[in-house]
Amino acid sequence: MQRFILRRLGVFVLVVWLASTVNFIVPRLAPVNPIRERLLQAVSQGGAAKSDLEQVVAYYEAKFGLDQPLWKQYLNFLWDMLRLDFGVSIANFPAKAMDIILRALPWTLVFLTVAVLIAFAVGTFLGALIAWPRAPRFLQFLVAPLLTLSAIPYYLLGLVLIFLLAFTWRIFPMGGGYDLGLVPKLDLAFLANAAKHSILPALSIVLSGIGSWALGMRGMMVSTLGEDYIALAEAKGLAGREVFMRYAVRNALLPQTTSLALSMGTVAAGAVIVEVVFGYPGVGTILYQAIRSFDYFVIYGVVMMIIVSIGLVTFALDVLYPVLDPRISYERK
Amino acid sequence: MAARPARDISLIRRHPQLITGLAILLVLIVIGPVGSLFVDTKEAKVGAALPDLPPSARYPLGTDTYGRNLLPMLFLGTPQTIKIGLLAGAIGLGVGIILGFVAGYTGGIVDNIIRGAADILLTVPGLLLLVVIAVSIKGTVSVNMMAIVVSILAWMWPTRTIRAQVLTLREREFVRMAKLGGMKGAEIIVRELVPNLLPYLASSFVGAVASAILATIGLEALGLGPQNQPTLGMTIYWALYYTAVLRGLWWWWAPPIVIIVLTFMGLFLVSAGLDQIANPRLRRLT
Amino acid sequence: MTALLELRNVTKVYTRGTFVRSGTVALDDVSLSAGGGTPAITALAGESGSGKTTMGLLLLGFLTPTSGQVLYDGQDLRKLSSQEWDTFRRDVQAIFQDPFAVYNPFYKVDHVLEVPIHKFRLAKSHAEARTLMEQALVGVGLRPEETLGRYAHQLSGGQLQRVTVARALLLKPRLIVADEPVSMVDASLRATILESLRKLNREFGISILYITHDLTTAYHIGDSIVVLYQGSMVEIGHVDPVIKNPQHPYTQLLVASIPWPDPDRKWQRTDKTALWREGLAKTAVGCKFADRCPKVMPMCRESTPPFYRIEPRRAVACYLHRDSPMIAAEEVTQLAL
Amino acid sequence: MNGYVVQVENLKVYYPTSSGPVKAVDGVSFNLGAREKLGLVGESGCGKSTLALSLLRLIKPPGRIEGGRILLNGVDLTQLSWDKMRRVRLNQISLIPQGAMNSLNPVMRVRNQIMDGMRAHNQSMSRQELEARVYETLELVGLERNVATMYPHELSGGMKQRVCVAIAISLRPQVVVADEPTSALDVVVQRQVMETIGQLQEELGAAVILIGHDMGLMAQFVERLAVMYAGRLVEAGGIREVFRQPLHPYTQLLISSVPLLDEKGVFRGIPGLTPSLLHVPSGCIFHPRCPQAQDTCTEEVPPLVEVGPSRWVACHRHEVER
Repeated sequence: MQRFILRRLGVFVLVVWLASTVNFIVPRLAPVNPIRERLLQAVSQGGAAKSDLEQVVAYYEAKFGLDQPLWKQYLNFLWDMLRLDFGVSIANFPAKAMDIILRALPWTLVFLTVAVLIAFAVGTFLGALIAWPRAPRFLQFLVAPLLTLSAIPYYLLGLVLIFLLAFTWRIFPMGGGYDLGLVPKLDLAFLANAAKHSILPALSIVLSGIGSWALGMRGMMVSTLGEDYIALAEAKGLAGREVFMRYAVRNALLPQTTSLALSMGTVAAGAVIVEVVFGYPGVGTILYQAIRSFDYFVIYGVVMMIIVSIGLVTFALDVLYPVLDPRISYERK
Repeated sequence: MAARPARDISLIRRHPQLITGLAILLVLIVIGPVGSLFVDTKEAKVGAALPDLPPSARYPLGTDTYGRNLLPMLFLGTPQTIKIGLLAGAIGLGVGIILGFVAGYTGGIVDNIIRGAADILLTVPGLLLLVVIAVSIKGTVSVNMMAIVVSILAWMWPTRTIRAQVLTLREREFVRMAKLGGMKGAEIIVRELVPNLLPYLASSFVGAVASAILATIGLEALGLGPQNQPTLGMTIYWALYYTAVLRGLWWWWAPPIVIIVLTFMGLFLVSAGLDQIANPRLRRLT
Repeated sequence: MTALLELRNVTKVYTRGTFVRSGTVALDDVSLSAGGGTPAITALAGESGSGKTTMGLLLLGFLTPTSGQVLYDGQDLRKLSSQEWDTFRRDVQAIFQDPFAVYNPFYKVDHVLEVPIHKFRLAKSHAEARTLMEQALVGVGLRPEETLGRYAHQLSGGQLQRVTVARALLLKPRLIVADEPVSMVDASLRATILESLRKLNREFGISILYITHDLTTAYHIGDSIVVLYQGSMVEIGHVDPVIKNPQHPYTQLLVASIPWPDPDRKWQRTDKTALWREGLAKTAVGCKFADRCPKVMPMCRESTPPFYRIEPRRAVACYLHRDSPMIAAEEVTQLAL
Repeated sequence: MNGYVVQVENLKVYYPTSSGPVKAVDGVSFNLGAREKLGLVGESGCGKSTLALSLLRLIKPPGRIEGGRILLNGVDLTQLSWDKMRRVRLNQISLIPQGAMNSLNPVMRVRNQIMDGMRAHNQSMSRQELEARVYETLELVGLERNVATMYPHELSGGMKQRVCVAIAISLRPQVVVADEPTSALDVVVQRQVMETIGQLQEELGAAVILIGHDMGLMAQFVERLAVMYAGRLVEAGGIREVFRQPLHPYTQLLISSVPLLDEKGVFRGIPGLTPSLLHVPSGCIFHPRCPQAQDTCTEEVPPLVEVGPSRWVACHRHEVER
């Protein structure tokens, strides 16, 4: 069992190392180092914060020690990444990239985890029911709408939802994380308002997610229902409900959880853009603004934070898997 | 290769999903070039018409804040997005076939490395790595460059599915019987394995195209696509940029979404149909 | 007299896991010759997990041994030149257990006959190839017009297995490794297949290694028999005495467990422990059958019993016969020829 | 009730296909006495597994029971509602499955797989009672108590099949249907499992229907034998009578094709191919392969006729002797 956890931990470390290496190498591959070029361009434009920008250039020179040999730069870079010190934001100097990200992270984590969990649970259960022969027949008509829903990327569904539920029928706020007048603080009124604002973004992930999870689960259930142990369960005279839950769903859930872990990447990527569409104050919007202003340190910071957090989630799912499937955790005697 | 017997034509007739899927995709591919014949594509340029006009007889899909006629924009944009998808999908499939076969056929350490890489990269949010890459490419990104960038992450699913199939086929007795018949190495792959893999190769290609288009639109929605090309993703980016939703200019972003959704549905139906051919036990969807 | 194919002190371990290598020993220092001078049918009998299929795959060159050698005409398979490999392929053919798995679903059944004809250049023209195929099919009791041009799923298991035997008839190799050729075919169709195998041996002088778990068919078709238990040979000799009067306790258990199709000949009384303690962890040292053996002695657990010659052409690896003369492993393999 | 625990009358089970119905079971009738061991033998594709599943009404669509009755203690199972039938399974009639390898739920401990069957039929049992019953049943099939906490992948083939036997007898049913229980097992393990079923049959007094294709196993285990061919019963009788003087030509060929020890190298098979259940041959289904076929055989279907005390055969040659 320990060997299994160690292996999955190794994978997580590898992912983090991979992400930081890409962040380090890619800018240096481009013909002209984009960071350096952006800084010089900002300095040459002059503008109010001219002196600040000169400090940024100096900071950048010192930090990356461009004269040092490449591998030394690389080691410094890795060390910074481990300490989650992504350097300074060019756009709103002297704020540290990490602080900006930390302010936005809770927004993303809350609404994303809630949405994904609901989508996975409801979608999986619905998919299982559709595949179950003794389930009510009308469920079969859900397949076509579910197919359409799963075909729409989250953020485009978001657009449609804003237009219908916010613009035309004005049930939900148009976007943002909370009403403009409010100051973010942890009291009930603010939290309720923030929740109201997070409903549409979450809904776009839930609706689209339900579609794809349901169809995925339906496929798994169809093959599981053909297994011998289902036939014996029925031969034992077990109630339909029990054969459905403890024999069919319980086994079809295994590959479904694996595909949840594998889909984490696309889910996170979609969520980033959902935030952009809704102007939701999560790391997605931060990334979007950083891209538009070519604020490299913030971009790399956000990318690293998302990859690391998704890595943690995948690691958690991997460790959870042997609990679901005893064959994995027990080494064959 | 022996000509495909009649058996396959009746096979396709019995699979409505495959046919509807292919029909949808065909329409989407044809709509661009055919549409452009009936409409003056020069009007897709900035300032060709008054901005923010709602759909009318003159401008069936209205105009955007730049004053571009949205109908020709759509006719030009759709084929480009599909082209990116097909190009990236093809690259992804090519790499996937090579890696899938090498991993599945050789096994051992090589197999573990390739499988490990594919699985890890799948869990990592690929779009963000693409953001890092796209951001670093200064200057305008061309449609072909977009395809190459996106294809960097389109090879994982094909590698996984093809490797799994090669592993199961490799153990099958007819491969051993082929060896006993005097066949060796590459000939076995081509004459014995590939024909059984065709449905899987096709559905992996469809999967790769779908993930490529999803990634492309994602990048473009963040503004990292080809700035001067009216691809579907860029149209949505400009609509977002100019808060078209809040200003109620629904005709700016709704049509691209419809096209994108149709594309994904078409791709999904085709891959479901192909899986059905690959193993008939999967019951039909509708 | 070197045998056509020989396993010399072969051990095969299947390893699992990339980092921590946990392995199961399929074959444990086994030597066997097949396809020697007079063409004989050697039965290789054992339960699942005894390593009999692994031996077949090693002889066919589909597996490489963990230690020891697989020799073809005295040469190690791994050192054969590509040209020599082709003659090896030409000389050694196989019949597999599952009649359906042998046919590539994409092609018609003719593919399995056309490929070797083309590859080994057995016919100069298409017409000649056609007649060769038809003759082979008639040779196994099949009507060509009902068989050729069809897909595997359009024929029955019995018919498909006979086409595979026809393929061997067509190629006339020097040795056929038949791995459970009739276990998935109904009793009524087995006769024709076993009959064709015997015809291949008697009329065309093709030696056959008949791998099976079913001692009755082994008795009926085999000349000599090798009994395997968990990767080691326990008894070897002519098939008649070994089945009618088994000497090794495991062979006795196997024969006693055969359900005879005669209501008045009930299962012989056997020792309960031998029957029930199946699937236990094997002892590291000594005879592998010791834990289940009703006549186990202390010495059985100390060291692995060597082979003792109890009749001119019969040997048993059991201390019960320790007063008979010992016989070296290399010599034992000759008994099977 | 005339001492029969199961009476099957003219049972028909068809699988509709695009090119016509496959008549897997085409009018089969037989009786099973209490505490009796009945063998049902036939080659692959003769419909014996379909018959086994239909006794517990486990035929999966598109298969359907077209006609006939299945009386269990006088109750016609074909008329029972879905839920009533469910309550009869395991309680009064249970199944020992063929595919022992994956008939057990891979993610559930052995103990729970035995318990849920019992709990499904009497909720009143307390957890301790259930647990005690599980250990008792495991001992009956010769498995140690520690097997209860194991998962299926930790058991050998023989042990898995014995767990299935334990499940089948856990509620002391009156009838146990064993559908080729040992076809996937080695000969030593096969004997072990068969002897377990035999001992349990005597101790618990259940009637057993052993379905299979191995004539040797039938000879060793059953008291009465019924022979099936292409969906129909062709012969039935005491095991010794059927083996000593088989009446139906198919039975004769079937017995002779099983090699005996004394005639080394003599092979006797059955010419021709097993018929397709789609295009059933006219008259007697066996006539295309029957060496003693006469004209009447190709026209009329021979009825199953009683030619002696519980001795049946369906062959025109035997009608004349009546």
